[in-house]
Amino acid sequence: MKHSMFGKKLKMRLGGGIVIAVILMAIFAPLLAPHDPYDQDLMSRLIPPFWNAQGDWTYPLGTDNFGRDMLSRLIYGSRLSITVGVAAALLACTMGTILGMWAGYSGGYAETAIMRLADAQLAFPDILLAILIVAAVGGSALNLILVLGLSGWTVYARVMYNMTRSIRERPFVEAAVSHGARSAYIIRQHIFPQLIPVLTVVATLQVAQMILQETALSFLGLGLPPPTATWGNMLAEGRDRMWAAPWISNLSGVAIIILVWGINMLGNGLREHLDPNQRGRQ
Amino acid sequence: MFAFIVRRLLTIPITILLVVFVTFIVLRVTGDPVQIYLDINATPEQTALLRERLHLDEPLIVQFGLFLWDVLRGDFGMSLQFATPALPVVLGRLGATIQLVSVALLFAFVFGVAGGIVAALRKDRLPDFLLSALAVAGQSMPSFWLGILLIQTFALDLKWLPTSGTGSWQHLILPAVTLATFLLPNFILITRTTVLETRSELFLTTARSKGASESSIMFRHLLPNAINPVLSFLGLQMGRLVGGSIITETIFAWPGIGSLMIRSIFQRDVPVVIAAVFIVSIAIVLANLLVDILQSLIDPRMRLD
Amino acid sequence: MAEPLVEIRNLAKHFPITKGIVRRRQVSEIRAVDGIDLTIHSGETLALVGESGCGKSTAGRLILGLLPPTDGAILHQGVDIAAMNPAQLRQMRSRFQMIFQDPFGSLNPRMTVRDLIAEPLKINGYGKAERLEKADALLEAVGLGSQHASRYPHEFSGGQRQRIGIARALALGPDLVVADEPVSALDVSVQAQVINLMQDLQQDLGLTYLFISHDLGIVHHIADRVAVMYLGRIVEVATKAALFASPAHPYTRALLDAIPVSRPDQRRPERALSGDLPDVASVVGGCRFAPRCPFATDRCRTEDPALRDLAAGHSVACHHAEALRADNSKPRI
Amino acid sequence: MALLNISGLTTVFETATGPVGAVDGASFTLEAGEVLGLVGESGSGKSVSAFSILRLINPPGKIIGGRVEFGGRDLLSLAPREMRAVRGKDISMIFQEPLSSLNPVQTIGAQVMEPLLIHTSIGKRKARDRALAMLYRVGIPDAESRFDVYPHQLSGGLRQRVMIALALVCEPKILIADEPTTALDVTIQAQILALLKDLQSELGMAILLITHDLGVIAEVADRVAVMYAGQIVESAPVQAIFDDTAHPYAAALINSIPDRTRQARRLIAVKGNIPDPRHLPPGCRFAPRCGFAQPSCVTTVQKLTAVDPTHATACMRVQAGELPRPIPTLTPELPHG
Repeated sequence: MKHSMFGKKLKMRLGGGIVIAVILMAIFAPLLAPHDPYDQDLMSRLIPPFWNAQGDWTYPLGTDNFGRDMLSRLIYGSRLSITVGVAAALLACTMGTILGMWAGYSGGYAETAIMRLADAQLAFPDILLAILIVAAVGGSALNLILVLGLSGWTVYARVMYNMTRSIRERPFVEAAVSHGARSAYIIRQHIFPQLIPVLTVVATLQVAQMILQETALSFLGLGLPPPTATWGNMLAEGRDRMWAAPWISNLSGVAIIILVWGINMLGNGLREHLDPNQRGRQ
Repeated sequence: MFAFIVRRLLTIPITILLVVFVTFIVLRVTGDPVQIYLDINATPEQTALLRERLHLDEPLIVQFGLFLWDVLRGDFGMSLQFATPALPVVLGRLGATIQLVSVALLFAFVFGVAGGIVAALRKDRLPDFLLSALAVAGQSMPSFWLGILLIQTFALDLKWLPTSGTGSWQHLILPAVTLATFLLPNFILITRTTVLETRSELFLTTARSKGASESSIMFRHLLPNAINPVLSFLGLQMGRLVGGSIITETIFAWPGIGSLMIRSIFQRDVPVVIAAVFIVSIAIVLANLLVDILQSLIDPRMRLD
Repeated sequence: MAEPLVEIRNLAKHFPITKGIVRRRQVSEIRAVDGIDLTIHSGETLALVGESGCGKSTAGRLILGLLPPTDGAILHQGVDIAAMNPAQLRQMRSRFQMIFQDPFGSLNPRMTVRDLIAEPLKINGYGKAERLEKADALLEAVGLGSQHASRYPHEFSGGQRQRIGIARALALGPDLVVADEPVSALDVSVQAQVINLMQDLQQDLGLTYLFISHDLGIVHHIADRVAVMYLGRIVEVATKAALFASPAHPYTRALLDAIPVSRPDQRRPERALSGDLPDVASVVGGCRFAPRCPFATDRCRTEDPALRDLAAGHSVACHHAEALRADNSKPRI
Repeated sequence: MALLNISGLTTVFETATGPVGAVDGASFTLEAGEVLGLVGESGSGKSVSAFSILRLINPPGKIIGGRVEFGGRDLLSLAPREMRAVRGKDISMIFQEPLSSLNPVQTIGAQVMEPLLIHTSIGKRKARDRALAMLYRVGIPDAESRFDVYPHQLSGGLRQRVMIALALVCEPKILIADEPTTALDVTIQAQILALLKDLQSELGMAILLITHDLGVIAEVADRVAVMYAGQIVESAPVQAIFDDTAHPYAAALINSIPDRTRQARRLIAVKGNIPDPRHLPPGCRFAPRCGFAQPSCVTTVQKLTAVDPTHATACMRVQAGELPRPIPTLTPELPHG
């Protein structure tokens, strides 16, 4: 196949680069942030970023309504956004993979029950379930992770169910049975390893989804309670001042879009890389 | 074909039952309903009404039975904020939501499929990269932020369109565009994938060997075979579309079920919340049935038992 | 004749077809294998031939205990595996092994050749050192040097992959090897290599083969005896010589006639069997081949012929077998 | 003047590591009304040659050289529109997998009508009548009631008949049949081959029959071209290929078929494997597997040359008279890795 400048390699490099940069930023937040993200200074409220005429290099990206440094809040905010997104995706992934493999491998009543439940959840928007639960129990990081994880499992369950069923029918699984292998061995040795690449792609893309869902909940006032710095909270807080101080919502929006775009590009590039149809021709 | 539709219709009650069950569990298990759904200032009458309404003295299973019975009769109770039966309140908002969702869906489907085809035909070249990158950017955009930006630009700066509310077709544009971006990027990407997969099918070579023109191959042979996975995806994404309309309606103060639901949650108007969840679920299930019927009309293999 | 290694009695496998709106009930069934009797003798190669959908692969899987039968007994040296529970069956599995048709799909693409060949040993609890030693020896035995052991299946050609599959099937030292179309996915010039290898191994190790194939040319080369299947039934069993020289069932004759000639000077006039392979689910009363059979009579359409002995070692399921057999000297159909 | 004259046809597939040759300078002719068998194993380039004639090679494949002369024109230099006018009208094609080569969401009737609607100006009603007549002609029982069924509702044999009907409905001069019976059962294969021969004598078209099966060749071909690793190594009338074999590869292919008239304990296997198209031997491509190869065979590029008016071989040892015809059978070797 002709080598292309605009193929999957570019997607993976761009996406991977962004993701690594943001993760490094989250890890080294205390070293990078010029101020304490929770330090309120009512004397320096709503200072615009440096490119604005009233800008001030003490606060390169300006300050918010309480005079907190935007740059520091953005840097610290990446920590919770990433943690919630990754943990929720992992929870959904674990749950969905186990249930999907179970349904696909054993068939019978387990299959009917699990897949019918997944179908039913289709009729129940993820975000609605999250809204109902968070409205009832309140928003904490743990609650958000649990709620987003529980509502996101169906994606994995459906993918893993279909894959398990098709792998189960492949001759090399039959060969293992003919050698006397038990189900546990077949799942461990022959089925699960084949699922990992697809799992990686779906999980990557879902981290992006989870980060967006967290911001959506924050927007509705159901996210982590203030003054916690998450990108979703900052975006929601900026909404009320979008006329007077547009940089608050715009900067956090740009931060979200860059990270989520990077994750999505990485996921799409990975998917194309792992697509057996395309790989076979190389 | 008929049996297929009937069987699909018969799965609806099972789905609805599960939805009602989940709603019930969420509402009861997450704490004392009275404390959760009424705030501290609740009057004793309100508390008593709620207690009676929820049959809180009965065992949980009996509570569920009574709950289910009320739901099946369409009796969701009196709305606490409007002091009228909850179901008509919700149904009164249905039209606005359907209007918003269908316009957004049409917009997303047409442009998404068109964009996906262009990206597939120019695979690994600049148009493909730009379309894919844009689609992914759309997927990565917090939709309410997009809504805010649209209001900022088209309503506040340019003053071309109203900021929110309803009334004319101009009111519909910004919410519909915002909601459409929930699905448009996915449609581009999924169409691109299925067109690429279908492009290597042998029956296209057959068509070419008959002397068919490229446009006839695209519209008579490729698209009818590539569109079904896009429709399947649409069925799977119905929930996200409704979730999106909750947020969109809140931003633009669109008088649909979504904004009603959020408001009712904060007002702790439980009957309205349950009625809205119920109606939304039925709508999603029916939309999925519609997608299935559409698919089996396109692909005769789907009509099999 | 050597003693029976496997005896199959009245073996059947029916797959249900369900229908219905609310409760799915069984409306009919696909009788993939519908009451067959067959004996495989120790050390022989028995070929099971037929066209797609005739049930030959299902029969092979039933004999290996990979599918539970609907009815009947499968006696491996007198022990009925059809009556065993899964744990008992696992204990038996090392005695009968399978060579698969698809040399691409039957090898897990993520395992090295050494791990693939050693897998049956690992499953059956052999130690690591012994596994590796045996895997290398097996690689040599199938003509692939042990220098290939740490490579992955996709680095090999179809013929080499089939050698890997054969080595894996032999790892546990089975008595019976069921080979399901083992060369039909291979190129002609490579088929001969694999067939020769299978014959050498049979001689060296005293293996018994159940050779499932649609290719009568290869069957004629490798088989000692041949059983012909049509729509879930065995219609004729005979020694190779008897079957090819004087087929007694009209379907066997049609099959033999349909093989393309091996040289252009042997071309014969039109003699194609008419009709399509019927749907297995549509079987009604009478002989299953009757709708396509040029010799069918009213009796054939109403009375299902049983498999009966025609001569020593030659059984056939046809009411008119004697007449047909006498007719073999005349031009066909 | 031959009906179809192919010379120097060269097709490559672009890969990340550069172009890989699939067909390398293939030349052959197809006379009006004959059956030319193009025989070879997988990767020999026989199907790619067939697809190249109608320019149906999809990227990353690319025809980079040669001429395909038909009716006084070089098909390879026609404008796309002119090429489309040839496809399905003058030259048609059928494929190995009848299920995947039919559009699953169109009725078979519509698919058989399509070439008529493309190439003629008869109305839909007349096209329907002709398509129906063609379906009956190819032996679809009760074609009237099957006109509106979909491909998945037919058996494999009937599907291939539908493919034949849609290929022949415009009565082309040439039918290219790419492994038309490989996916079918042996009794159905015999029916389809008989049908093709019938239709040929009735409609008078020439058939280019691509197959890996020498039995099919022996059954229906008039002339044969044998391909190996992208090149034609021998071409001759069908009887001469079997009786007067002039290339060691063709001989090996013939010998590896189990012959029912000759009982041998061992089959005569060709050692080794088909070469990787990325690492082809520099001289004769069969030399590494050939029992008669000399050191010069490995290094010398060999050309298809006529040794008789109707018989050509690419083996320089046969051309030089160093090997007898037919090529003798070598004693079987021990199994070889």
